[in-house]
Amino acid sequence: MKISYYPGCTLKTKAKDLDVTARLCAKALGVEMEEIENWQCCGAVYPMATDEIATKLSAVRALDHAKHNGGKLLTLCSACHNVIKRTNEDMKTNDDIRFRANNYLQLDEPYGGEAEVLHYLEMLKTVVGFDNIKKAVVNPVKRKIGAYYGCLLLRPSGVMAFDNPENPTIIEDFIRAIGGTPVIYPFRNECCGAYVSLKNSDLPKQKSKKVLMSAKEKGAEEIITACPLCLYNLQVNGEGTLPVKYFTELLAEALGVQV
Amino acid sequence: MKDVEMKMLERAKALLGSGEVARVIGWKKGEFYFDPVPASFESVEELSDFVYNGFCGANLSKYLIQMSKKEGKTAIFLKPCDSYSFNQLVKEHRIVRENIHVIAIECQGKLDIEKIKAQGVSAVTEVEEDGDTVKVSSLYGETTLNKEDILLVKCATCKSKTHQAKDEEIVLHEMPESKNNRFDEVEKLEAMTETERFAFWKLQLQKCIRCNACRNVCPACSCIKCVFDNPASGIAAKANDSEFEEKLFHIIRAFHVAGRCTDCGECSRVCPQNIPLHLLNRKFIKDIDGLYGEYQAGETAEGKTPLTSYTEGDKEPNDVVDGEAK
Amino acid sequence: MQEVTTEKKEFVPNIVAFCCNWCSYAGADLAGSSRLSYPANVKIIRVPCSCRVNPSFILKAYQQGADGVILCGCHPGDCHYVTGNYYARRRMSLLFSFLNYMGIEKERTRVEWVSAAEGQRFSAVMNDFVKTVTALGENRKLTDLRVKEGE
Amino acid sequence: MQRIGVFICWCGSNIAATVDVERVAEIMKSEPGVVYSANYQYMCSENGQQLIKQAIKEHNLTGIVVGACSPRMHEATFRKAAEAAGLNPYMVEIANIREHCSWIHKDMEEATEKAVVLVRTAIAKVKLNAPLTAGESPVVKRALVIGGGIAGIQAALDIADAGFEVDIVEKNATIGGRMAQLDKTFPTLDCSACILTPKMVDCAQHEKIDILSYSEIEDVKGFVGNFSVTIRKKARYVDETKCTGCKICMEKCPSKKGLNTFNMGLNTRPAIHIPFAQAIPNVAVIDPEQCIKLKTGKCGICQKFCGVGAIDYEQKDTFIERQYGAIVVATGFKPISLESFNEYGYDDNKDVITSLELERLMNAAGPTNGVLLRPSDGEHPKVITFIQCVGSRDTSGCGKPYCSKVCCMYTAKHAMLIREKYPDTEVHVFYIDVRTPGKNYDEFFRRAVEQYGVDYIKGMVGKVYNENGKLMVQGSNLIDNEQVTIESDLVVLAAAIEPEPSVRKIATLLTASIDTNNFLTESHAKLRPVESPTAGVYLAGMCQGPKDIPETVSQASACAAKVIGLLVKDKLKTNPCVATPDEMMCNGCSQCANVCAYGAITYIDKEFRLGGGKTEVRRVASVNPAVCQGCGACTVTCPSGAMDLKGFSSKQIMSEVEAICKK
Amino acid sequence: MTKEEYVETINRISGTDVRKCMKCGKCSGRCPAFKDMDIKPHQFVSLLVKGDVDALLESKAIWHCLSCMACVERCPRGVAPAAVVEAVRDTVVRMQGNNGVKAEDIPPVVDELIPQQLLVSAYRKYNK
Repeated sequence: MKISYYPGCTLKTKAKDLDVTARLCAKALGVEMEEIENWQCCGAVYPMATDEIATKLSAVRALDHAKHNGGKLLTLCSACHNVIKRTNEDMKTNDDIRFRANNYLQLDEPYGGEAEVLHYLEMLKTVVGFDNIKKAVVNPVKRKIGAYYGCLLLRPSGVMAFDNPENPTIIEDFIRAIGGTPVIYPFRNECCGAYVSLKNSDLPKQKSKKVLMSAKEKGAEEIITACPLCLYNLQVNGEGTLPVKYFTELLAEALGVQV
Repeated sequence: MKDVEMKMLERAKALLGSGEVARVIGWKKGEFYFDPVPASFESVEELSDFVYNGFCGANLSKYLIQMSKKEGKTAIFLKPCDSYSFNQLVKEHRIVRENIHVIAIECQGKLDIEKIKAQGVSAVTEVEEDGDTVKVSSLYGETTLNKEDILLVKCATCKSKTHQAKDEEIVLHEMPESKNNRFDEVEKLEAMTETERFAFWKLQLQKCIRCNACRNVCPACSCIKCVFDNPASGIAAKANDSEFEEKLFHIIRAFHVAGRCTDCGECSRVCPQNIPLHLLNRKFIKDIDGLYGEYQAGETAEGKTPLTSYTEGDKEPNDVVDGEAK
Repeated sequence: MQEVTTEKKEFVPNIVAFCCNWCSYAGADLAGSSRLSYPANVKIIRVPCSCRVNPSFILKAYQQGADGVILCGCHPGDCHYVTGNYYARRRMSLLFSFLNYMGIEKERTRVEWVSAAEGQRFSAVMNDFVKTVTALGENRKLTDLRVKEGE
Repeated sequence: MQRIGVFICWCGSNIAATVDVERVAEIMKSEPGVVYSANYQYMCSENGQQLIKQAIKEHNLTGIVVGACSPRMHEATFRKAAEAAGLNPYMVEIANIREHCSWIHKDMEEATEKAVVLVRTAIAKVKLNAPLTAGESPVVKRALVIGGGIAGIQAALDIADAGFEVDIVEKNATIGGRMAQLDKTFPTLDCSACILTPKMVDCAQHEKIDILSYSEIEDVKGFVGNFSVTIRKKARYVDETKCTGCKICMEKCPSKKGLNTFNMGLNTRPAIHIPFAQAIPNVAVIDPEQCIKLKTGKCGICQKFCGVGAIDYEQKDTFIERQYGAIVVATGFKPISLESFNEYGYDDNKDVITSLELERLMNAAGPTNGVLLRPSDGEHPKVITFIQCVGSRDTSGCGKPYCSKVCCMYTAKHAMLIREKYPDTEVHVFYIDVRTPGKNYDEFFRRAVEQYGVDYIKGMVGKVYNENGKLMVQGSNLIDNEQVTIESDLVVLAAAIEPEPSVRKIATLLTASIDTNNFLTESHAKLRPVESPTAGVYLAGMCQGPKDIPETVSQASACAAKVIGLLVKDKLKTNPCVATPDEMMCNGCSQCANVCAYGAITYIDKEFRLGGGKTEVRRVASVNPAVCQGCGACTVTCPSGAMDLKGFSSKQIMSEVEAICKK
Repeated sequence: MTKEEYVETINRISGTDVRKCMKCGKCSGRCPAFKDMDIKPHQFVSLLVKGDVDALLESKAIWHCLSCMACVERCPRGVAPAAVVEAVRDTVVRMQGNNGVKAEDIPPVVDELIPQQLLVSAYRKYNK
């Protein structure tokens, strides 16, 4: 099957690994990710102010494209997922934002939140199925792996509806599917502080060390994440406490996909 | 149809002759060939007027309310559609089943004299049904008409050719089921805009002259005293005295028979103003089917009606439109 | 039919609310004791249960010049009389669909379930219903014009 | 000719401030049929009632309308006044110009205009009222108490002491309820079992009390004074009459791994067991989910060892039907599930426990014999942190919007007891507010702080996590504007309480109303706090709202007083507003009986005279006025309009509609 | 803008009802950036209720909030402190010359690993 795919700025540059491995693995699992045409950067951060419209428009454009192309929009970067999913919720439930955004965009047919935003992990779970992944594994990743969710995938849970915000399980289920042993540690859903790293380097350092130490204490041998920003922060500021990888890299390893 | 009539007459004679029944309800000759009238025959002699032909559309079941109270057993000829009304009356304790001998009779759909006249044939003296066509004899000669074109409205969308109650049966030929969907016309109205529907019903109902023929013929309208004649009801009114009254009358009448109306179509058949009253009742039937599951009043003589039952998950009134929830 | 020309006043609908004694009427009382306002053109008739409301009462209200009729009862499952509101629900579902079929504005008639604890909801429901009926305008389709002219 | 009197109440300024009461009274004077109209400051007062009585007599009134507060408030008052003056009490109608008018409208003109319409509507109705006489129904002199906790026990004892038979139906294998699980009780710190178990024994030994343990309510029919209740006695696979409570079966049972629910699952128990040492009845019960014999057919060890032959694997559920005059609901509470509160780590850490679990850990009869040991490793915890308001006062949808009321006090109790028993323990309490209204309650809480040195931290906890074997409790200290992290050994959560879920089914069976939080609704928050709106049903304890033991016991005794007041009567007046068929119009079609929830309608064959000396026998409906509750479902079902409802007749309602619609 | 207008603006663009706050402090109990914030999450709410605009507009915490939504997620009353922080920050950056990220903040040679989204989001969040 084909799914409209929104890569986002970072996946085209610093996080190519994430993009490339994800596409190859999807293909191996029978899903074709069709990059939408002329996508624009989502803005990398969801504007919470109720009067911000212009900064949400690129997300709405991508959503409208998906609406007319299968109805689903696949995301991979946690930040893009957060921005697009929350914007979609606004378009669905906030009359004011919907009216103004449509007024601005002048689409052939107003967009009202019809598309469904699907994260790659959700796609693995609901479209492919972890059981099927398990069957496709040729090279089980027999390591103790800590899942790092961070903040963007989970919160606000009312809108993201991704997983239990305090006790998520989807990445752990994924780790089991590829043959690994998930390590549950308390800081897997704590923010790593990366957003402020341009202004303040201390906080991101402290926070990433805390995350990695917490995982290491519980026995993790490596960390996986879906977020390029977290990956950067944990790698640069984590001082090599543990190796940090994209979850798709491990998926590729398990499926025996050659990158 | 002649053979059926013969057989019916034979049975009526036997039943009356043996004293097995005290009376037989059937049809007798009217002024013309095409207007046979319901009648109660109490002796073999009276049966000389007995008739059963293509114009015997009347539903006889309602006559049982009065007749079955009389001494002795009553035999009645019921067409398939009439048998539904019969069951409904038994269910509502309006008639006593044990006192009645039901003779289920063949029906190939009854004819509408007005429609025949509209085809340019008048002074009909006899008709002979032959599958999809009807040979009509008149004082001016013979014509063959397409049966579909001259059926009574209620027969054109006949709901069933299966008798729901019978003690014996006189069916000599196969009775094919109607291919028409009886809800087509209702759906057509539903598809209109609100304004169009209002205009349609306004036009129809303003023809009403409150002659009460619909009420009098309706087997479900069997109240000893109708609410419209009962001052305690607060809605009693003898005649139309406003545009609203006739709406009130027809809405309430339709509501009172909702879940009980077997869709026998007598109301429309007898309406002198040709108001399609059956479309009111069919709307309720269609909505009930859609909201609460298929239900055909008169299919059995027992059980509750849709309006005297419920489920916890019933749809909310505000959400309901045309038999489904928005 | 005669058009009565009066000074153009803001249309204030006349609304009849049938409230069951146990839940909705008590909910209306609670709205009152909580000082939760709703327009004065809503007038309540107390009935023991929503199942006491005959469709003819609703039609009568329209005939006499009501612009909207709302029927309030206990929430399904909470009926003081166990099952009364279930019957009311079926009757009203069929009646509403039928009125719509006759080309009469469906939104003029409404059913709401309001518990004795839902004073807030009672007020909100009434405010919303008045808004809806005001938007629909005067009830022309179901009013007996004669009744008004007689005044 | 009708002679109607109108009485407009000011209700002090409650009505008069927004409704021009004098004008309303003045306008009513010229209403057709009205011969007297007056206004007064408080119609419900002695003087106001006197005014009504006098007017009835002086003006020969045939009906009266009182424009006042809700009929739910004072209809009975004014009916009584009318009756005292010789007017049939049902010739009184109330126009609700307070709750439905003055209290919700601000504009005087508008409110006055509406009041006029409301009073006119009541006049239109009262003109069609007919004098009614209440019927009578007998009272069964036996009460049912649903729930065998402290509320049910107290109510049952009080009713039984007054000489009436009482049945206690308890769904568990023993009575005692939640209180039996508690260690000490605040604010006196006396041992819970020491004050509860004697009452349990009193119940068991009382000749008027019958305890139906391990039983549930299956069906309820009837009405006040005459309920008919079907009770399901669940199969306990042990003959109650034979079992001596020797516990040999518990020793021998090979299936010992069942969670001990009495100990909040902190330890295990055998498949056949007696819930706790002082259980009443002191009879074993087999958990069919856990019993090897019942699951596989093989075993039967308990039967072999039972000296009195009490074990019966073939036992089935049995049903008992009994009649009662009154019913007390005392179904109690449970702590909420903490699945929406993973930030406190309850699911992931054994040493994060609820307060009720702590009760068992502190209890001498509990899994640790009263020694406070942490569940994970059996060590003495040195630092204990309490978190209050877990799921209480939560409007986010995760918890309950209400205050659970008892947590502040029991947390103070726990903190104090721990400091008393283990002085080397450090105790912290995170709180939002400390709520201690009650006799000696605040003094009790202050002792925890001042005498026992418990550290109260104003602020909420954001996260509890495990680090290096310690529970890190990270939260706010709002007084110092700090974020603190307390390294703890044990974390105790004051989980919100909620009504025992089985109450929903019971409420439905009783047609008792329930609020959005599943608490049973009382008839009046202030004036009828122990009565359900359903006549003959009374509410005791947590099922009605959060409350502590003293309040629960008070409420239970209040229920008992109400029940006794009902049961001493031989007959009850019945509501005369019942359905009646006009036999001349009844078709006997049976539609009405189909919708009657009470089975009040039957059919009879009746002889009617026709003209000319002829008669006719017809089937017509007949309503039992003692059974009819007056809902009116039948009246709408009746196509001929033969069925009508007294007090709410079709004509009356139609006249109200007309009065309102008339512009 | 007058003080009242500021209060109105911040309330409006935050889209949250600060009066629902019951002052439990759970937001600040959870905040991962608590130590770097001169005004704490719960204070953003209480200062807005109080109408102390000066304190809000002068706060440095608006540059330290991680927008991680932990405070929003766990508020028992459905208040969103992070939305108040963002509303204050937006109010500040919309005033001339108040951009939070200046060209000189960006290292002359950008760390070659820095993901695009960090730069984009910084400009989005902190600049007009």
